[in-house]
Amino acid sequence: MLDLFVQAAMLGGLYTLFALGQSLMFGVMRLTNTAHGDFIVLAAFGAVAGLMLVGASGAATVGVALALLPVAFVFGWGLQRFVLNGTLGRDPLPSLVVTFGLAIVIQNLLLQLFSADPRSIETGGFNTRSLALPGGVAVGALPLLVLGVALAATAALQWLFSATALGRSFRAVSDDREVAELMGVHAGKVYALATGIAFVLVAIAGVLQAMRTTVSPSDGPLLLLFAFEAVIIGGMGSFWGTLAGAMLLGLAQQVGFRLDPGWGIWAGHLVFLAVLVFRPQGLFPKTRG
Amino acid sequence: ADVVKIGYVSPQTGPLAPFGEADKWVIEQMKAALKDGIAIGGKKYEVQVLLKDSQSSPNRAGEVANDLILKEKVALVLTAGTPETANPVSDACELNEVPCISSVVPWQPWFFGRKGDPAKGFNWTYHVFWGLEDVIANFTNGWKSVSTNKKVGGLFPNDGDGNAWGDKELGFPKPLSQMGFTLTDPGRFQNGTQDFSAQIAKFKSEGVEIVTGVVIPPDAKTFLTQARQQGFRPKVVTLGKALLFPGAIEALGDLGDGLTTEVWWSPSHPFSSSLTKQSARQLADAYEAGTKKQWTQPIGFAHALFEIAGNALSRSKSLKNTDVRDAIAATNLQTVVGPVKWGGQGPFRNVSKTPLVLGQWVKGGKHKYDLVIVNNEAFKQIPAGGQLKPI
Amino acid sequence: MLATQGLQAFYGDAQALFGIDFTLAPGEVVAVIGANGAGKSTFLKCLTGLVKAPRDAVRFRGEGIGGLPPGEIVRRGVGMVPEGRRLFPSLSVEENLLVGASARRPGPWNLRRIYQLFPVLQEKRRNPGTALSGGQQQMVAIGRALMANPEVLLCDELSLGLAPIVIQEIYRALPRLTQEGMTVVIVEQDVQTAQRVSQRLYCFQEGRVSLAAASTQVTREQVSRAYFGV
Amino acid sequence: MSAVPIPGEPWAAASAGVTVQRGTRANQLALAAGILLLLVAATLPLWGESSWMREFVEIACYFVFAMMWNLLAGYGGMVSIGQQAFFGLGGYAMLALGNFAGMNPFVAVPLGALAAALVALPVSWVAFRLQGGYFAIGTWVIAEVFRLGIANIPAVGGGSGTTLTALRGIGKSTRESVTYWMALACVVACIAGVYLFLRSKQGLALQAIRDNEVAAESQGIAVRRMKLAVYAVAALGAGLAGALYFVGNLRISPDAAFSVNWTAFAIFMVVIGGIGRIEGPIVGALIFWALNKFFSDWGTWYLMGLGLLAIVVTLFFKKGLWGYAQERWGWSLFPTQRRLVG
Amino acid sequence: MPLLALHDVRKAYGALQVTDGISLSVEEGETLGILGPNGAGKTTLFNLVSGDVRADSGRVEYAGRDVTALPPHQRCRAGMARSYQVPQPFGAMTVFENLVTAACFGGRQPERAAWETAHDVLRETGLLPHANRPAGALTLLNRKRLELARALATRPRLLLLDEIAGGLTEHEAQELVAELRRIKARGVTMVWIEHVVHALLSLSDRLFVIDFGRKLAEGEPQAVIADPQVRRVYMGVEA
Ligand SMILES: Nc1ncnc2c1ncn2[C@@H]1O[C@H](COP(=O)(O)OP(=O)(O)OP(=O)(O)O)[C@@H](O)[C@H]1O
Ligand SMILES: Nc1ncnc2c1ncn2[C@@H]1O[C@H](COP(=O)(O)OP(=O)(O)OP(=O)(O)O)[C@@H](O)[C@H]1O
Ligand SMILES: [Mg+2]
Ligand SMILES: [Mg+2]
Repeated sequence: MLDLFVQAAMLGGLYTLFALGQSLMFGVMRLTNTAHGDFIVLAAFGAVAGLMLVGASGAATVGVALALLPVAFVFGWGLQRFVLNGTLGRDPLPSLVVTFGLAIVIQNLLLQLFSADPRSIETGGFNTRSLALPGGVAVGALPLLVLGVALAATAALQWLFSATALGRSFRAVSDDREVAELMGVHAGKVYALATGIAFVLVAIAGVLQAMRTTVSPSDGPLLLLFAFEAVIIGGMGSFWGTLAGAMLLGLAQQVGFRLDPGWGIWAGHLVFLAVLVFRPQGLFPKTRG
Repeated sequence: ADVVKIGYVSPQTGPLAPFGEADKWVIEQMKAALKDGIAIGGKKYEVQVLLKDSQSSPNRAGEVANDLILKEKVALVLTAGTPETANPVSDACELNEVPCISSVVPWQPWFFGRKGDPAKGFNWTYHVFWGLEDVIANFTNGWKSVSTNKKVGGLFPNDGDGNAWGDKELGFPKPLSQMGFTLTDPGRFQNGTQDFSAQIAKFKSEGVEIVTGVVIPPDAKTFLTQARQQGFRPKVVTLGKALLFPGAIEALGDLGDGLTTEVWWSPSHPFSSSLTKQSARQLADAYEAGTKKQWTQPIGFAHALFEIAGNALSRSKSLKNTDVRDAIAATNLQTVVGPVKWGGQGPFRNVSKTPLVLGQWVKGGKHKYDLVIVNNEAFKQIPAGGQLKPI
Repeated sequence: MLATQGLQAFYGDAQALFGIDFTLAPGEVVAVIGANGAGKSTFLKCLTGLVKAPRDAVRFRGEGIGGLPPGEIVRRGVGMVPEGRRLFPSLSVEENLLVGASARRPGPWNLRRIYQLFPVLQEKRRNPGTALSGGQQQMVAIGRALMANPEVLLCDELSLGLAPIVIQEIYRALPRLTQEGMTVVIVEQDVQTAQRVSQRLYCFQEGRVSLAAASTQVTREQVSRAYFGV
Repeated sequence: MSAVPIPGEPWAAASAGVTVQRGTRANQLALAAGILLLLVAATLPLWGESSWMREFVEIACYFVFAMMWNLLAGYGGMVSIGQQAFFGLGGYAMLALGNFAGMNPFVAVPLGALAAALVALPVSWVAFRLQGGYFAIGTWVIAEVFRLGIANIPAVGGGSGTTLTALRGIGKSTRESVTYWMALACVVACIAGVYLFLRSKQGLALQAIRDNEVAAESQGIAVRRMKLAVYAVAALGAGLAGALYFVGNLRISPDAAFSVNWTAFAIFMVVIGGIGRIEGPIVGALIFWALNKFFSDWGTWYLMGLGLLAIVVTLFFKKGLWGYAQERWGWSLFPTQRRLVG
Repeated sequence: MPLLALHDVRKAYGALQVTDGISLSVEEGETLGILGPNGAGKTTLFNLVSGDVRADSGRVEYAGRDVTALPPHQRCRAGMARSYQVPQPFGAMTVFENLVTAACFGGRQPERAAWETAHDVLRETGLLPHANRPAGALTLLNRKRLELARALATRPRLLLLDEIAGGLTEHEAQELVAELRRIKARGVTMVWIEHVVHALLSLSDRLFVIDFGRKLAEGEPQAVIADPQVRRVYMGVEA
């Protein structure tokens, strides 16, 4: 029982990381980014490629991961500025199509460059280290790190978007771009900044994913769905909600897996649909009025 | 000159791509070997090989097979690499009445997965590979050679292979219990599962010491890592599919050491090609020299498929479908994967079995890990390179 | 201080403005009137960069600002209350107002003063903008524009949908604004109100200026002729 | 609502004989050409090669599916990424009827489509709680639920899928011709059905809903029922495409049948051709077919090109290639608008 | 029997009681003007009548039937039409098609008859020159005009108008009142929310003033306008 909850929290932490970037782009910018999972995979391959260049070692992994963050930021910034900005609007279709297209491009580009072999990032044994809890439960050090990073990232984002001028101008732009510009907010830059931040999270998620398991070019869509589910279960515009959504998804899957491994992910989907039916606004939507 | 076309379908891209990785190289080699053409019914034909990518998708596999048959009008189709590719291609051939030779799928998923009727067999499709009975025999032979509590945990995904391996009648459960092993099977899981703690918890509570199954490489890594994290350390891990390819083992890092898997072909197999006369060792060396990559098991089978095709075509009376089919059915050939001969009753009318042994990945010299044959009880001619060591 | 010369504007191929000459002196209130579709809103949009105009057709303090991005124009001191309010629905009232201050121009206007001007907004400061009544939304829109401390405030159809008491209050606030040195352009349908609160008056007709005069001097006939053509 | 009488009298029409233009010369010519083409096409099995028929069947499946997606998203405003749910269900229903009930697979095709439409009714109850991007992703998850559900049913082969054995007794050329004619009939029925529907009063309601749901409801349109009808019809069409596809392909597996790629390709076709117009999927399907025919051997590069093409068209030709042509030259083969003349 | 009757209708958004027990009735053929400060709950009242928003409690009766639970489209088909304060056109359809839609569905007419209705309404409301333009390209005021036109095209028995005179020039407002008078003359019942008081006065048979979701005053227009309470909360001193 304890093991169930511990493992659910670990899985939830991972899904939180997958979901935060999505929450930012989807929940706040209304951008349906169907390439999200593929960007995570791309980031992971970025780290893999980096390690191929400098040679694998524990220190190199940390170094490459840190170096990847600014690269991801610039990448996201540019992507939004030069591609995605052209797709925004009331109609979800353009962003959907463009990101779908990007997903296909990324998957096949990675396949071309790296072949379909699964890759992973060497952690120098860190990924198999664990802490023994009372009751015979062991907690992996890496999942614990993932959970910690997820909590920190959630807190940071929530603060950024609800308590700072940046967050405010950001939401203003997503509501009515023209008027926001009239107020002196530079919409294009605000979006680019947000996507840059989202991509930093994507990079973190990608690196940790590749440490934890293997990544291969076709992994993206699965990661995407989990991310979306966490975001929607949690409710729009609230990052704590996303965290809670990810935890709930993790728990639902864990319970499902234990009943029968074939139905674990299915159970997660069902919880997601149930939330939609009974609370379409999500569990913790940003309180409005 | 007249041209005879041979179609070849395999997963070049997608998650199953390692299975098709060697095909391009093999086909290049074949082009050279067959550059003088083949005489069919007393007439010389130039040989053209058309390689199509199934993209690891059964849909796509069926589509390209149909293209090959209807548009390119190939004389026969070859296909290899998991039920996801071989089954739809075989089905398309059966329906369009074009001969087909398939491989790299244990014969049960190939035959029963296609809803074959053992009483009738198939008319157009022929298969060359081993079966689950062989893999079970090899795995258990290996396990018996180390001391364990004989408690086995099974990881069978919900795909063509997993369903066959885990099948109550045809798969692992029955023979294992007959041999005194207890199997813990938590159930079919989806490929790409992010989390195996449910299985690990179950294995731990059942005191499992041997883990087996047939999983895709990423899942193997996820499972092994989480098992280590959660303090589960089985003595033997013998997995099909996931551990076939050196790339996958390297991706496992230190966890790759000591894992065991089935070996269907290796450089130490005492066979040689009827076409190029290369021994298995020479073939593998040529591959490594040509591609700068470590050898993989599908090389031998891709090569053998062409051996069979070439041999059958040269014996065929004409290019008529039925003649080619009859020639295939009458094959009796020593290939680089062993002797190939169809015949017999039931499924065996369409299935020719090849030998199978057990291998273990050990830290190597030239390559990061080498696959060493550790149990050859099932086929003594293949020399063993060592003893199975518990992890 | 703000002037246009021969300003033309287009929506795609359709021309909406045909050579508008317009001037604005510091501290005045100028009203723009005209039948609907005459081009009043388009004119204001040209002044704030929402509709593209040639650089030198619009001059603010001697510099050409036509076609600059709207944000740049606000930063130079031209603010606008857009037609139809257009609040940010996912922001609270207070956040709506704060976004108005994004241009970061120094000046007397801040949250406290806006709430003094429209006390009802303080009560609803945590409500999202969309959950306000039409009139309340208009107040937020005005407050939001003031938060930028503009030198020139452009108001499109300020009184639309407001209760008479609120309109009076808003127009009573105008002189206060101008006393503090703000210059105001209002687009107004109600000619009498326009005449009363403004010093000068432009009447638009089908994209052209059909009348420009001091508000106190125009007669009813002049206005109705300017409205509908001779 | 018969309890409340409608006042007819105060609103008696003052004008009679209002002229409304609904078609153009070009579109009548196109119609004639289309019928001619259809006649030629119908005789293809008598003189054509079997590979042509097969190719047509394949592209017909893609096309019907894309057309239905266009109806749903382009006209109904419901952008779904989950239409593969009905594609797969149509295929599986056809297979079950053929393999287990011993039905002739060709008869099972329309029944499979019907089954998909029936499933759409309860599914809509969940899906319609969502809008915009939520709807898109929600429908995807629903499709995944079906995929995982079917993957756990051993009778249809679980995750590894199964083979349509019912066709094994039918001769090759009969099978090919019948499949071809069915595909042709589906394409024609699909185009004609959608066109006539959009020209009708109901088409007007559909466009109104797309533009503004609240206002549509208050103008007397039963929004929910209309959306449900469109959703069910789109599911029917998707199911039809699925059933037809797997009759041609024989082998079905959950991953193939419920692959998101179906919807992805439909989106590409519709977007490249032009969304919200009947010509869109037609043009898109032709382009898709041509690209597939000439470039698909390029594997990853081909797919990357396809992805880039979709991106470029979305960014630079927002209304698709046909939409561009329509704006530029006023082309319209299937006009649905009503222009008041005089 | 009144055509429309509200019985103690209540609606709250969170803690805010927007409609706080309103009862009112409108006779067939009557024109009721509704006044009230911004945020008083006038639009909300319309939403409750048209069915866009469900009341928390209370009853709405129309033509002798309880319609409280009826969805908006059925109320419209029964002859209730409304215009929105914030125009809600079908933006991608032409103005003509907007009206045809309303006539077809709200007015339950066959297509051809709907064309004629639409044409008549276009002429009557002066939108004829814009007939074939997409509704989304209209100016704000023309959109408001379209709101009225679309409501008329459903051939309503009860017309609910939410601020349609705002932003009109004096002359335009006069034209509008004249048009509404013609409609009224045909026996159509109207409820009109308006801040342009003189326009409202020139047409209404009765005024109803709302403040904080409650009735503040009701009765003969001139008397209501002269009511000191109404002057204080709504008109201000000068009016
Ligand atoms: N976005 C647009 N696209 C195309 N034409 C437009 C657009 N906006 C306005 N127009 C046209 O430009 C002309 C001027 O419109 P504008 O909105 O400036 O008028 P206005 O004087 O503000 O009218 P109103 O009093 O109705 O607000 C009109 O003929 C209008 O149809
Ligand atoms: N969806 C909503 N959620 C929360 N509060 C709302 C909502 N809609 C309206 N309100 C509140 O209800 C009150 C009444 O709004 P309503 O729109 O009915 O006012 P009104 O009388 O029409 O005002 P106006 O004359 O300005 O249009 C306002 O205080 C508003 O803030
Ligand atoms: Mg205007
Ligand atoms: Mg209102």
